[in-house]
Amino acid sequence: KTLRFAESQEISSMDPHAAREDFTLSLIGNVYEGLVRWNKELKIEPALAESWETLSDTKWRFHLRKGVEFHNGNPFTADDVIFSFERAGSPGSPFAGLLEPIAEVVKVDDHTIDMTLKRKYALLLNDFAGWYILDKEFQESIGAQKPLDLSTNTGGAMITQGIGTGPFKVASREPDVKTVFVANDKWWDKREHNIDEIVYTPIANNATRVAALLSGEVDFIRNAPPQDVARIEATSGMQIMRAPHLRNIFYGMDQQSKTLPGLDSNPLADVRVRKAIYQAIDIEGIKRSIMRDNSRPSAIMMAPQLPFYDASLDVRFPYDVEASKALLKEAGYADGFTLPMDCPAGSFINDEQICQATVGMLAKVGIKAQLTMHPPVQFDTELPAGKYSFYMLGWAGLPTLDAYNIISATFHTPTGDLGAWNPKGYSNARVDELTPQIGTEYDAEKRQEMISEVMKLHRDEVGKIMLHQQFLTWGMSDKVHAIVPADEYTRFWYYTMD
Amino acid sequence: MSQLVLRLKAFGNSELAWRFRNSPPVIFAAVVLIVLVFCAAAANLIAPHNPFDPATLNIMDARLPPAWIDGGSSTYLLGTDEQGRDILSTIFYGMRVSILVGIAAVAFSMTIGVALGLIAGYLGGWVDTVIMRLGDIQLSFPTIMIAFFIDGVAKIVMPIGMREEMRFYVVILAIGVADWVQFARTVRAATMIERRKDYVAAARISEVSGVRILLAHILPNTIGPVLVLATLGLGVAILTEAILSFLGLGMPPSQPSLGTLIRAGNDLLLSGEWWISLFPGAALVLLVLAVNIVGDWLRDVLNPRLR
Amino acid sequence: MTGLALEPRPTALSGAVLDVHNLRIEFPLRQHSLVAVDDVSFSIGQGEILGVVGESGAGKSLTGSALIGLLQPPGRISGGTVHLSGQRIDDLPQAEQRKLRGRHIGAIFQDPLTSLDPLFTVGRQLTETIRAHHPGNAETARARALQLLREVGIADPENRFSQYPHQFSGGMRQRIVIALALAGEPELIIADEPTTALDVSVQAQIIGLLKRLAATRGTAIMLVTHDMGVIAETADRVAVMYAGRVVEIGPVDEVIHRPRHPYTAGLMASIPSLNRKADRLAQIDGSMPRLGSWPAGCAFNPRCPKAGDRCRSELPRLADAGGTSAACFIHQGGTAI
Amino acid sequence: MNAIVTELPLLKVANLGRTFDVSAPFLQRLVTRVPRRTVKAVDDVSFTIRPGTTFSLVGESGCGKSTVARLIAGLEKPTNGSVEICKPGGERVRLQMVFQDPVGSLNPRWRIGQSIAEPMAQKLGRAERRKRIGELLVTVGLAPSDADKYPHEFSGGQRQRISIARALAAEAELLLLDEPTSALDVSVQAQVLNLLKDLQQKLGLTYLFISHNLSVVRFLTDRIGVMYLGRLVEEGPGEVILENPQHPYTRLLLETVPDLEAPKRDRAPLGGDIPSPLNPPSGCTFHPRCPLAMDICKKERPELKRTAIGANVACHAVQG
Amino acid sequence: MISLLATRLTSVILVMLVVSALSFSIFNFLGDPVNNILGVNATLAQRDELRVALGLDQSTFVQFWRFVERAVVGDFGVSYRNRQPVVDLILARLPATLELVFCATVIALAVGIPMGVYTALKPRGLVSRSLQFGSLLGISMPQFLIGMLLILVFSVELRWLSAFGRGEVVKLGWWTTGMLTTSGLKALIMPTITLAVFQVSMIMRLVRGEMLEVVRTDFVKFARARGLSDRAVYLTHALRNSLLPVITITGLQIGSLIAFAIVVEAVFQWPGMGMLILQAIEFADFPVMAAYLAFVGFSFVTINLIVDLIYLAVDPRLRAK
Ligand SMILES: Nc1ncnc2c1ncn2[C@@H]1O[C@H](COP(=O)(O)OP(=O)(O)OP(=O)(O)O)[C@@H](O)[C@H]1O
Ligand SMILES: Nc1ncnc2c1ncn2[C@@H]1O[C@H](COP(=O)(O)OP(=O)(O)OP(=O)(O)O)[C@@H](O)[C@H]1O
Ligand SMILES: [Mg+2]
Ligand SMILES: [Mg+2]
Repeated sequence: KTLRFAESQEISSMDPHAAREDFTLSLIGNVYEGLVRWNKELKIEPALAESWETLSDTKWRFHLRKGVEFHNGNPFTADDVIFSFERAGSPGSPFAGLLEPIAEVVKVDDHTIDMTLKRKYALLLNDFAGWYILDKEFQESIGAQKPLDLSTNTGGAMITQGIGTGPFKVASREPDVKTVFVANDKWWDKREHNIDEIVYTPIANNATRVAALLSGEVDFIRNAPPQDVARIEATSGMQIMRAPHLRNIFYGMDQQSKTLPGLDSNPLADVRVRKAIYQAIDIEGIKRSIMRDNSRPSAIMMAPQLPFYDASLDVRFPYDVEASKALLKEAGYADGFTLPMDCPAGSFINDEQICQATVGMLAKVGIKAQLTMHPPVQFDTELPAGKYSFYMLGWAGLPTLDAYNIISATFHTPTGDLGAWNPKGYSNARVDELTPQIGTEYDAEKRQEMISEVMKLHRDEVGKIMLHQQFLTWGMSDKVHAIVPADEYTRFWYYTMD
Repeated sequence: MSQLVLRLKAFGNSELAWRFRNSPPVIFAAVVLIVLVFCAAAANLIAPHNPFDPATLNIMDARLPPAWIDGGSSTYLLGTDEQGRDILSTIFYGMRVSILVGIAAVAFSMTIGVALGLIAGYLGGWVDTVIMRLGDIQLSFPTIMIAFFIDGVAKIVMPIGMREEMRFYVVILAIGVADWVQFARTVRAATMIERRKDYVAAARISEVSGVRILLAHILPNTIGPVLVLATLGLGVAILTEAILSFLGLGMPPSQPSLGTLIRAGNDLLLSGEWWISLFPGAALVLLVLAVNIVGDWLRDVLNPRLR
Repeated sequence: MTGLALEPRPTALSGAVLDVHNLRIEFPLRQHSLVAVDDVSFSIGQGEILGVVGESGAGKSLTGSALIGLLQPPGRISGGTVHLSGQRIDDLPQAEQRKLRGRHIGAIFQDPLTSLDPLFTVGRQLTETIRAHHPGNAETARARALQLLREVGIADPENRFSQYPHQFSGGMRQRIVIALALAGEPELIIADEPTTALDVSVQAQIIGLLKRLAATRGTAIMLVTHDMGVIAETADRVAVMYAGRVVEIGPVDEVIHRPRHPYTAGLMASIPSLNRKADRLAQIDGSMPRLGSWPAGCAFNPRCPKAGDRCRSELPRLADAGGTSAACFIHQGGTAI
Repeated sequence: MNAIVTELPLLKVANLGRTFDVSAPFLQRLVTRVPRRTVKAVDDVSFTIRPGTTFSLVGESGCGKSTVARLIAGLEKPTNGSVEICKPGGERVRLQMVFQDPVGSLNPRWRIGQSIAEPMAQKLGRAERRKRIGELLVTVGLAPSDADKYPHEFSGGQRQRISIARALAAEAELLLLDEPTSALDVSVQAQVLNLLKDLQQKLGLTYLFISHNLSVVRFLTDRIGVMYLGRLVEEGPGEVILENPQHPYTRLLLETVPDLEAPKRDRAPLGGDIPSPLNPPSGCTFHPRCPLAMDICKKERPELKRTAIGANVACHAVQG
Repeated sequence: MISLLATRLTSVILVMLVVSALSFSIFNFLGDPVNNILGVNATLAQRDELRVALGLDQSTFVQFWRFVERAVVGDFGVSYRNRQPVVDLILARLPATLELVFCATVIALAVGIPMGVYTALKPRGLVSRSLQFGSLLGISMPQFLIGMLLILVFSVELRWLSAFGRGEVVKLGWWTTGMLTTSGLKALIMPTITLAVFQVSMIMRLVRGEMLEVVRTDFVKFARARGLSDRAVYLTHALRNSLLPVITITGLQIGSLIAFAIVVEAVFQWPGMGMLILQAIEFADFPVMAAYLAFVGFSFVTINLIVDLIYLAVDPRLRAK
């Protein structure tokens, strides 16, 4: 059976250590495997490692799966793991940061390794799910011992090929045109899927992509735009599979600067103003009109699908224009103020429309938002550089799938690598204190407590103005039986087709 | 005053007016054009809503179909878009932006092109060479590339809060810069012919200054084809703005042009909310078509070589 | 061939190559139509050169164009007849008229620089014209073309055959144009100002060539020009046109030296002489009225020193004036004043 | 002859030369290594014009007549020689030019009143100016009310009159007339020629008259200069040159003119075409077409020499 | 000939230098590619390291100079986005665009010229008038609208044609062609039409305008006076003279089709040069952008050269030395 699949992005490389970006990792995750993997329920399960144990807080032992073969027939051994560790952790590799907590990896025997950590680290397994193992011998044979170095015109051998242990093999690849995967008959795991071939085509234009699905040229598109969901569902032989996505959309704010551009004060530093903005936003209206019900208004920046989610905290301040006006008045902004607002164009579902709608809603309480739309590449450059005062952002906690990723990147006061996506933003000493502990605490109960505390603080102080959790709306032929995980990964080994 | 009346009368009797009266399609196009321009110019007076005032929008009114379709509301004759803006009003306002951008861009490129063309044609020599090579280089940058460039530069150079307001000028600049070459070439060619004419020599013998010769003598005699080019260029400029919008480089959503509206509507082509893209699209095609028909006719009528 | 029968006749004058009778050319305009040429009659015999002179805009070229059926639309013949070798040609359908062109009537236009297609060799243009009129293969056409080039006095025709128009000088180009006009061996050639664009020294060559053609081939030539000197040297008879009409026609000596019509007389007197230094030139005041604003009566009356009331109301027709024919009342019973 | 010596010339042209650079653009020359190419449009031309007289330049197309006029008018800068225009007191002489093309010499977008007013002194008031325009129009045989019309409303002859009015508006004493009648019908030509003659008599104007029509020249001129390929080949009083041409080129020129009075005469067509001014023949530039050509003509350029009958001739075959 | 080539070569180099210098001067304004390469979770140290490795920390002038130095030996660097040598990337995309532009141009010429001739010779007929109106419509419709409407009708509703891509392609050396397979040809239809609509209209109008003028010239009148058939007069003499400006404009158009194709390629997911530059801009993929712009400059000059050569072949006046 052939599954024809289209999505707006393109796989950036067949080299699993060359790009740390979810779409690519999601697709080539069908070719390569890590020591562990996420299952249907987004729980960690053994993959190339059969089992593991902690010898001490900072020393882990992994028992590797026996009898696993790479696509080229080479056996999978501890040498491959060590090779992959050195390769992905080498300077210049995007994965160097991910493997940074590991001090060294030692081969115990062909199918056992020991890992020494630099410090206690609670999310090692989560991270390992996105670190794929390569065949040492193959990589050496094609001269790709290092992830591609962009500054020199060398390497590049893995643009169109790749050898892993996963359920699918790379059959052919023309970048930006077509990539074909075929099923790996010798896969170590029990084959649940019945797909022989996957043909992936990138189609950037939304309308064209939907047209391709509707015309039957492709069987499956990830991310059917919300406006086309109804049409796809109404088309016979087509279906939409819907699931909540881990990503929460919110407005981030400059809460540190003394003044905002064009003002002689910084209203956003005042929690009452932040709350006023929050309450001025008609999130249900956005959900209905713009998201067409494909969203869930959220109050904390954690999707229910993540571990340690605390439903009791997920309660929004109500939409209330009057309350909002009252808050503004109380804060001394009865006449409102002008607010520079920056949004990415095309990074999140209907980002532009949501921002526009927000401008209208803020206008009703007297805040004149001046909206600028940015191409994502510019947005992603300027935002961390602290150039924006009020901006839209979304965060999912990928690929760690843990609150720690969210908190450390977007809650922590910006210091070095912590709080990188919270420039000039929310700052709370208690949060800063708890963050490293959340990263190292192995005990589940204690983690739950700390995470809940941080989430509550952040919610009550309106660290961000939360909007909603996006839904995944995958459009497909009703012959396809897919699973739609909240992390948006396409795990084809669970798919079947009629 | 009576002078004006006389002139108007003279115009009424002129060949141009006669040929105009005898070309029904052109009359039709001109009427359409006048109506469209009027709707655009008087948008804030005749549009039932003001889509540029965000405070008046209600998201609960979003995506209403045209009034004559089930679910439509008579408040919104042609329906509403995703933000709850009245399509009809948005078209009026958008047309105003499109026409303004078009006219300003053409005026910009015309001014630059005419000035450079005059200088190149009159002075000749290395000045001419430099200007014309500049034109060649300019031509090897497609309009869209130039737009990307100017857009990129503007985003950095402008203070953050100003960017969206300056967008209007950026778009004009991007379209205008790309188009000066054809004006320059036309004017240069005409200037090279005119400057050899004896009336210029006569003026020089009478010790008239070079600047005055250029502006008072040569310019009026080269402007005819320029005006025709400008009319036709207007259509192109409006379309270019629409294409830039499609690529995300046009007018911002807060000041939508017809192009911006179509781009937004483009994503809704499949979803059944056809009115959001169809009406602005039809308005755009109608506008450009009318401009082109009139421009085309002017070109045929004013071309001395065809008479 | 003096005097012309001016009364309408059912058949063409026997022996005349071209016979034009009461030709009228109109431009239909908005409401009314403009008559640009009216009541023009003349004939040309074999080997005869008829000079046509007159002020710019008098209708000389239009008459020529009408004869070869190349009036620029919307201009059209709206009256009169044209007979070529006894056969009426003005009412022929387009396709038939095309067959006449080149084969029976040749044409030479004023500007030799623009009469030739710049993109084709003169040889190609010659052979294509020859083959349009005479069946034959490329070889014979080429031989004929070379012969024609020789005939019009182009040296080294073999080499010149494959050159492009821009490689020739003005005079040579005009000779090639004449060769092209001769390619179909027409009985009549209409030469519309063939020397105006040329220098005096080259002009003499072209005039010589035309004269030789008329003499040796018996071709009838209608020579349109501004230049009285050229007419005096070349033509046998001359027709003087003014405001769309022939005002005087007759043998060249008569017209030049004893003009009957006041316009012709004024025209002759206003030509400065090379041999005598005059103190003042006789001048006709004013200028020819523009098309569409012709005065009532004789079109020349506002400028005519002898004009009388009758001239302002009634249109004089061409009539015998003793030696020439003139359209003037003075010569029709002296009733002018 | 004495008169010439005693009366100072109004215009003095000495060894005037003008070369035009017609070579390819610099870059292309550099790559193809073609040398510069120049045209000697005017070469070593000298003559003088006394006030109140007419000097005519005749010659075939392209021989440099207009260039001489343009050099005198200051529209071109001479490469050699000089142009002196001055009155006895050294005061500058105002000059104006009337051009061949009646269509191109008036700005089609200007009312003719505007065109006429352009060279007038700036200090004139509005009303004064209008009055003067009216007078000038009357002088050239038009009506004052014509000032508000546009050029296209006039015929060719009328336009030439307007050009003359414009020239007079500058109170010019020297008029450069570059083929002012060659685009006109003979009947209109007579009007313009008569006007020019009248004006000269009335206002004492000085003319440089350019024409290729010898009959016209004869009507108007006092002295004639015959040009061939940029050089003056014969110069002298009009009667002398026309009655008794010395230079073979002048003779040929006179012979080829079609003449009303002597029709059907056998004209000996001039052999060969006009040589290209880009590479003119060596020595005497006329030698390839000259019936009297000798060996020396190919090598040596003849100088302008005074002949017995009062003309200056540049020819080896003509005895001084 | 040689001189023409030599002059052109110098202008190629000049244009390419100026174009790339200009492009380098604005790169910094587009955004930082490092984010895209490393992803959101990268550490600050990693970012800085990569920036240094790519030379992005250097001044614009130094970056430009390094680009020129390497470009001289044919090394245009590696694409940040595709991680592939830029030259390979351009070579891989070139065939798609060229085939598209080729087809559109052929159609434009094959349809536009006869239409132009017809409307010029019979300006008042009903057919002519409808053709002229159609041509105006053709230049009044934004391309993306035409493209989407075509997709809507022929892909979604009728399911006849593919909405995206080139279909099956055949490899001939480094060239890939879609013109040898049925699906490839079918895939060409809609993008070609979308691209050609404007071109057809433009060529038609151009030919018409030129023809109208040429048929009034003396040599056409004289050709008719010579007794040539209408066919010879109009289709040989008049048309050939009308085509001179058409050649120039077509040349220029082919050049800017690469640019216009951006829109068509985006709509139809056509893997050509337009898509390439669009993606490069979205990714801040500087090496691709620099090389692409230099390439566009180069192709413009090359096309101009070809146009000049055709001119030389067609117009003998230019051959005179
Ligand atoms: N296509 C046309 N439409 C309107 N009027 C025309 C047209 N062609 C010629 N005429 C007019 O017809 C009249 C006669 O023109 P024609 O060309 O025959 O003059 P001509 O005697 O040959 O003058 P010239 O000596 O200047 O060539 C002129 O007044 C001219 O303006
Ligand atoms: N600006 C210029 N650039 C190059 N060559 C020129 C220029 N002006 C004149 N020439 C050349 O100089 C020569 C003389 O030209 P000029 O116009 O003076 O001739 P002319 O005697 O007035 O001819 P005509 O009788 O045709 O007006 C010609 O060969 C001409 O090509
Ligand atoms: Mg004529
Ligand atoms: Mg001259």
